[in-house]
Amino acid sequence: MISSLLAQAWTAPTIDWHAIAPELVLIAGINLVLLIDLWLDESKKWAMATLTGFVMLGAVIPVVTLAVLGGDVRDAIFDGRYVVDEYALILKALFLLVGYVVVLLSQNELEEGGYYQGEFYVLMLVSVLGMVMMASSRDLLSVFVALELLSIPAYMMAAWRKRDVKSNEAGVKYYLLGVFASGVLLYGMSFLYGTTGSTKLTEIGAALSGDLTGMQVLAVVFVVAGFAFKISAVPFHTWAPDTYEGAPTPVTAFLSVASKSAGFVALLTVLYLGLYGADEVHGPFIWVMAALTMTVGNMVALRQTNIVRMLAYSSVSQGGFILMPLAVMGTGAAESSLRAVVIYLLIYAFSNLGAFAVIIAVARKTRSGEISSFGGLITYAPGLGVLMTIFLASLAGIPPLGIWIAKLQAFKALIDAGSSSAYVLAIIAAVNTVIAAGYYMRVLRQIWMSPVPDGDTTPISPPSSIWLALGITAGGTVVLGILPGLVLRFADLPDLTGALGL
Amino acid sequence: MQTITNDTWLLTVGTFLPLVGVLLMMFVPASEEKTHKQIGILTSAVTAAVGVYTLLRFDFDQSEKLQFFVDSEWITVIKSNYTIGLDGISLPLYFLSMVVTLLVMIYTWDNMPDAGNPKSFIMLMLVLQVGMAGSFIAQDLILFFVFFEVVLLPMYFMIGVWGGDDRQYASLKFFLYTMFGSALMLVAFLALFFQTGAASFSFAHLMEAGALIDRDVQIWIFAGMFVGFAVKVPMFPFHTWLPDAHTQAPTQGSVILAAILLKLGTYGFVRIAIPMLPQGAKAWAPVIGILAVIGIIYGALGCLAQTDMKRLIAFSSVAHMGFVMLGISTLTDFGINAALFGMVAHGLITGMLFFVAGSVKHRYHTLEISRLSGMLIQMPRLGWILGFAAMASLGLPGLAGFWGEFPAILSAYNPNFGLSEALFRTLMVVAAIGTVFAAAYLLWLYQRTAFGRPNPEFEQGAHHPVGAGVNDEHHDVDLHDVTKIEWIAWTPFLIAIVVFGVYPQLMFGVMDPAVSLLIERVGAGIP
Amino acid sequence: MYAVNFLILAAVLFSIGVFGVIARRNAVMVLMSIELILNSVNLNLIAFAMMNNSPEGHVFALYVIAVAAAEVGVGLAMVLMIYRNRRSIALDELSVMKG
Amino acid sequence: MLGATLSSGWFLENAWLIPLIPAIGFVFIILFGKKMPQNGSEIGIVSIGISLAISIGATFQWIDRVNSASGGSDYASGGFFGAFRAIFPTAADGGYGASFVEPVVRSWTWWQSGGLEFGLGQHIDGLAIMLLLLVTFISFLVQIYSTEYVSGDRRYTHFFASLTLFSAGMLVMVLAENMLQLILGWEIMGLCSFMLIGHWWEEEANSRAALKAFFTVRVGDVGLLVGTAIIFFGANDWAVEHGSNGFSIRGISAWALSGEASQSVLFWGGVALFIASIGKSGQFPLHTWLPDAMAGPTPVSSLLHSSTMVVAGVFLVARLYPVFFVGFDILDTTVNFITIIGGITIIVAAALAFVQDDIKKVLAYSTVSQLGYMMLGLGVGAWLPAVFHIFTHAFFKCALFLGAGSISHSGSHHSFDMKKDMGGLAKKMPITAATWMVSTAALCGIPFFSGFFSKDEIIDNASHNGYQFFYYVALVGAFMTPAYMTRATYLTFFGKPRGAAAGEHHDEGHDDAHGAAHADHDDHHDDAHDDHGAHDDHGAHHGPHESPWRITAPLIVLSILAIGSGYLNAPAFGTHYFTDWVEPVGVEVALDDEYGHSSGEEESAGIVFAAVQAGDEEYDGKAKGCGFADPSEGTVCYAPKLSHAVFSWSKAMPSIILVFAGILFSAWVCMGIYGDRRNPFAGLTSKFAPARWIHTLLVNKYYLDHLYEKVIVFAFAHPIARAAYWVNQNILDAIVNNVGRGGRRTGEWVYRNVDQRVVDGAVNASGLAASEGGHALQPVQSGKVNQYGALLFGAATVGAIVLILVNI
Repeated sequence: MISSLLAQAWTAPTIDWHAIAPELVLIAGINLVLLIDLWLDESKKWAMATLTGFVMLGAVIPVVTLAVLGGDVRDAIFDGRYVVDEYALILKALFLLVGYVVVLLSQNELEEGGYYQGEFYVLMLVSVLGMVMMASSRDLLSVFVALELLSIPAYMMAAWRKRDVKSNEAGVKYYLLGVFASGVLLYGMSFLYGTTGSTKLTEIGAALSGDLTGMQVLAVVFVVAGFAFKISAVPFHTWAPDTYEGAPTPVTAFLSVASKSAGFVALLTVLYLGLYGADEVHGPFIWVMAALTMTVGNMVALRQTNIVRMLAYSSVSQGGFILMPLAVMGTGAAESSLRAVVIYLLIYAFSNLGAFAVIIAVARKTRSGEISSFGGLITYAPGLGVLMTIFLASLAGIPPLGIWIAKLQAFKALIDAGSSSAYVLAIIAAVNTVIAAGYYMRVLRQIWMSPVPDGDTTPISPPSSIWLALGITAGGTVVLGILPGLVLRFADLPDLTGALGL
Repeated sequence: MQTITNDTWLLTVGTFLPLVGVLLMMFVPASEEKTHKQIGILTSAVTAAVGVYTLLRFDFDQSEKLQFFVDSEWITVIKSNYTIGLDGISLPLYFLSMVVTLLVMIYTWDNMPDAGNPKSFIMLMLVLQVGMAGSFIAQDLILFFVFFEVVLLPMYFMIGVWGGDDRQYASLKFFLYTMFGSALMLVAFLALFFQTGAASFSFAHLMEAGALIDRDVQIWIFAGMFVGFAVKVPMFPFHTWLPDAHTQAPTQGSVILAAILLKLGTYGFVRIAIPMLPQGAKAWAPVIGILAVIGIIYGALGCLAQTDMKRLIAFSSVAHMGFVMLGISTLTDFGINAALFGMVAHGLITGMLFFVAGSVKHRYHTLEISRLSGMLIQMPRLGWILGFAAMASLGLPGLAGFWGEFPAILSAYNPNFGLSEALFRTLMVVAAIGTVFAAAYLLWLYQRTAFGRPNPEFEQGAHHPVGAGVNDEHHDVDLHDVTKIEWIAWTPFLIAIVVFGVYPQLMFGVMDPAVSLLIERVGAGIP
Repeated sequence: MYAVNFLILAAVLFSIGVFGVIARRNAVMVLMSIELILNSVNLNLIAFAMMNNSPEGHVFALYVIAVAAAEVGVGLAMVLMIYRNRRSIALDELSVMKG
Repeated sequence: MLGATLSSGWFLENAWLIPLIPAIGFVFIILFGKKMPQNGSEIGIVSIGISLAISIGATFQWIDRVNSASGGSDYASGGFFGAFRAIFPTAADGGYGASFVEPVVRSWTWWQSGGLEFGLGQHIDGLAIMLLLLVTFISFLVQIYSTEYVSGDRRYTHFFASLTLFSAGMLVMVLAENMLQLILGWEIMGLCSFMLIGHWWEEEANSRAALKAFFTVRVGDVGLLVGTAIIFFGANDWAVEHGSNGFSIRGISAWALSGEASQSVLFWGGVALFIASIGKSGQFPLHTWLPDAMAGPTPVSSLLHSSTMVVAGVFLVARLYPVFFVGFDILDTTVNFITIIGGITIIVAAALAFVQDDIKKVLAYSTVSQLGYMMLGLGVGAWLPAVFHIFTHAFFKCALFLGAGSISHSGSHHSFDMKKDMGGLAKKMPITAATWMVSTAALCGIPFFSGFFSKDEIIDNASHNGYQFFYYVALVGAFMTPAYMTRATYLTFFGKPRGAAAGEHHDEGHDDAHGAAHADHDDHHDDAHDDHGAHDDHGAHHGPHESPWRITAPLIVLSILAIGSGYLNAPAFGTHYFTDWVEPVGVEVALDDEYGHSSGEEESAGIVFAAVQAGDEEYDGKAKGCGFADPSEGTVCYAPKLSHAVFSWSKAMPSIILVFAGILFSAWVCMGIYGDRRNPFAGLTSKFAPARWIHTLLVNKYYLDHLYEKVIVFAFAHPIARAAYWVNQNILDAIVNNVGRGGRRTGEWVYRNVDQRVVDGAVNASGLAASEGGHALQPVQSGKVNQYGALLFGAATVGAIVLILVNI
């Protein structure tokens, strides 16, 4: 038998190094940061942030080159289980950019908190790596690995303030539930694999059509539920508020934007490539989740007095809006739904990060997370006040600010589907936009119309890094709002949809 | 729709020019209040100048065509273009918005609301101007929606920051109400888009394709738009935000609100809902008519119940917009002409009334009708202006108000497209009775505020008005008559009211061709 | 011998695990339960791999084992951390934040 | 076209200047009045003067035109002198049934909307000419009068501005070419009446009176708007087809008589329009504002009551007569809406006039009752007499009011209270007294005074056209009018001087007046205002004396006209100039083939004349012709063919007798009540017992006085009249007031309960519900990991089970 082994000529798989360059850059960066961190003494730790930032940007370069030169789809690698196409690239770019902004945000937080900066940035890079991989994964296995890769560091980052009870609690809750969820997810995946005989999504998709067996339905539901946890869709959202509130604010920003987006990306990929045949299973399931998510998220957000917690719930309800198009992906609106989700993810990232950036900047002065602490902000920090107005207005979906176009797309997908259930969902969403406006306006009211709580009106001077973050996010929010064409172009995805033969 | 592509830059410049001012002001520290006011006035003046130039360049012989037409790509993916144009229907409102903004700016010069901070105040007004002007030139549904919404936030802040005591409640109410309306409106827009084959959002296309949608669908889509626009107008059941918003808003806010913002709703009906969904419009016309007339009577009753001058004027808006909607609901070119005229007239007159109310508040620190009297003795000019505006508002022939009111009533006698004559004639009579109510509450107001002897508590130099309400900052009462700035800001209003009243052709001439064309279209859409 | 038996066994394990997660208040016990769940998944994967004799199942199972190890590592670290801060690892005391 | 044979002239063609000039004058007064030496009054007088001149010119040219139409156009027409020559020779032979005189119509496009074109222009025919002359003339006199009367008033300039605009408004309405223009003038007048009645607005009662006037009229205006709409849409198609439109006066008239008009449309249109007239002309149910309007300065009252404001309603009916003629089917019924209202008004108002102490109120009620006559006249088909009555009434009523003003100005120290402050003024103020007498005589309808010729014609025609009942009503009125006028005259000029008339200042009197005024909202205290108004420079005031010339001059002129104007149309003397010049002849008028081509400038009203075919058919009872038979093909009618009762003294007798009866009876009673009869037989009685008995009998006037006073007069004067007055004050008036108050109540109720609770409440509630929902959901967020896990897994499994069940 050994002879037979020897007899077999072994040909190494051809690897498209260019295609996986971003991942490679990140990996290299991770190791670099880790090593340098060993030698660097505490006083110079600040350099870590800069270095991480450069790593992130460095990883963007190959993404860009791929987008420009690459042109055709590169699915030769790992026989189509790991694909680099426009869809993947735009999302990779997004994740890297978000990562960069979060680095900018966390820099001073960590410095002043005297936390373990080196480790933190390493973990963050790892998590981002997971996300970047997620964008390309086309196989249950790689999806799972990417998911864990981005989650596990996130668990730790959530609990980063070791001495702080809240932070611990946040970490533990996130961790336990996260692991539990991925257990459920895996269980579903195992059935999926078992009933279709493959872990490659396209093959699953091919096999999974027509009438489904009970086992397949169970599988589909568990898989969707598993991802639903990541995107904190009601009723799988319970961890989100506690974790968001407990975790350090930059981490919260990271979770509420990056890991949420990653969850959506996973869901998208799985749904579109693997489960599109099972739409009458996950269609209703997602419909209910979307409706619940936006409604519950909004209503609870109305009651919040802590701004981070409020934003947490708001991001829950935003998740509902992002889910909305997926509820009708089966009913002929597949393409517009996909586009809607991607656009939403892109723009939502800017606005939400921006909001967090302002919160961080303000909290540096007020040392409080209460909404009331924003009272009279406009009087002593007009810049931050206006920016916050822009971000919240965008989140509320008011033209011409970012998210309006995303919301428009979402509605468009629903109306496009045209089914009565879609219309019902559209009406629910319409009502929810109003409720949402309610609590966003409450913050704005504090900023513009209320007196300064403690007559302290010393102007706020955020560090340059935060200004930079604010600049990026605000710019994105406004520009994408007025000229959505810029990103909408990336959002029509012939490749992915082509794989579906749509 | 025929178009003329000349001076393509004109509308874009005219609309977005205020933003230049905003940018400028960004770099001026808030402390330099005078500079900000100057920039504000300057910007709006230049904008208005562009508006005048637009008037000069506008080809009045072809006012039914879209002029200065631009159609360039904007969001190609959702097939929405940057399509703008100006025709006889939108020209008056477009120009009005510019002029009103300018005059309000001038008024602001020495009537800055108590909250201070002119920098943001003026910036907001300029942004507001962009939204208003934009909504009137937009020829693309999405573009219209965007401008329509742009107006929202600045107004929210104007009310909420510079408003009266109950401002926060009022502003939030205004915001959520409108938000709700526009959300449903958006759904309706999209439904329309897909029902017309998802080809384009441009008005021209939708007008042709929309008529082909089958009736029931049209009715449903119209319902969505109806809510959206009716909230803005506001029509009877949706009106409750208006009195609060108006009462709480600063004078400038009230004026702009009355003069322009409310018109966005009615304009939407005329420009979008009716021509694009003829059958839906026909089905809804009776409902609109009935609600409009209810609004007329109801608003009047509301006025009679008021003890606060400004709130009374606010309620009168409900009644007047009722006349406008009545004219629209007849679906006759005659009625819609009247409605359009009524919009402008109401804008001028009610705007004027709010100006006066603002100045009264500024001098007496109260608007309690029961405490004001003998204004004619203490401030004769202000008193006469109030009288003039009141007379105009109750639809006295020879003043602008009449031409919005009487033709609307007239048109209700025989509505178009076989709408129930019995119903509309009843409406006509009720509406006519409404005019009596108008006379009642306005004269009643005038008699109690302007006539009689001054209230002793407001004798010159009296301190701390007795029984002063909460809203009285206890200033010394100094009752000076109309100031120079006020004259500058008001005279154009007064002149316009008279000129349009004496020679309505000025406006009818511009609107009529466009409206007739529009009705032709509607007629073609109704089997 | 039928592959179904493996699945049934896996299901039983899974259920026990779930019960543990929901019912037990001791953090360590919860971790153990989660391990049960993951192993039930492994059992599934192997069984299926044998059923439609494809290698993917095996590979998947290996990955799951590895990941599980990592997760437990993190988990135990966290449990320790809590224990340091509040001398207890009862989960239902972790409710500083609610509502 | 026919214009060639019909003479015209510059004044006729440009009659539209007549209202324009005062309007411009108004603007000038507002702008520069205060700076002028005379504070703007001169501008008013001059502008009105110019209009007056133009009107006179236009009048002559119109007369000329009429003559030229009725064959007398052989000599060169045009200019005054032609007209002068024209008047007398030709008027005689141009009898009834003369040819139709085309009105001078010009129209400019005012605005167009929805394919309809609305003009602004002039429609000059006899009626218009007559009123133009009247209005400008009287306004002119009133303005001159006012320069003295309100001199030194705080708002002297405003007063003249309003006065001028007021005249302008009336003039606009008079020469209106279409309904819209008519409405325009109508409402401008309403506005000015508001400003003028409320001139002394410091007193709340005045502003209330002003409000009441405007509001009451406005109520009527609903009728105007609705009526215009009805008529417009009724007429428009037909009218456009014939080159006119549904607003044009001529279009409407022609349509109404075309026989193609639907009876019901005409009827309801007529009703609606007449409601407007009721409001404006103070007819029965809505007349209550008119006496209150006395709150205004006296010149205003005189202008308001003689030639403008209140006449507008009558003018409206006269102007659109075809509508009412056909709509109410006037010549074929014995009772109709107009006559009923007119009749009631005559009696009710006259009765009220008996119990007034305020001289201006007596006159006010008499105006109302006279307006009743005019309406009655129109109602019974006596178009011309009614219009003629407008003409004559204007002069004497204006004279009376100015007289009353003169008295209060110089005689009674700014009081109008006959019982308190007047009496015996005849000697003190001879001119005023004389003019008053003359005008009163005219008003009473004493033969050979103008009133007689017009009023008697109305009465006569009432029976002639078969309205017997209203004939009697009119006769009763003819009795009452002199009765109350005599009373007023007696109280004012005869008997013993009282109060201010006796030269004493009794302020308590004023205070009483105040008290009374505040007690009930009927303003008995014009005196108070005249104090505020004109007292300033009359502070030093010595007893009654004759007024200065600026007051007496207009009085004299007017009183002369009060006699003379009647002879323009005195059938008794065979003069019927007025008829020839004013009455549009009801004959068929052939249409030009090419009417459609209206040039917009001239003739945009469109109906153009080819030839005039004179209605030759003899007049017999109910003749053929316009209004009875539909016009033949290609022709239209503009006026119904009306018949005139032929005057005869025998027919006039009843009314004449009643008039004198009224005077004597009233005089007798008045002396009995107010005067003190000096006993001629002083001293005799003591000597001669039977003489004493006789004396006693005589002293007690054969106890007839008792009988008359205590029984008849009391029974008649007090219960009945007071009842009427009570009804007037407490029911009709109350209604008018309560409409406002009630409306406000309802408003408050709706506002509180519907608006604030229900509608608004729903909104707020929904907001609350949302956030409460959030509250309810918070427990889910217990913070317990296990529960979270349970929720997570539970949801997943439930979902799974449901979906499995669904999908298998």
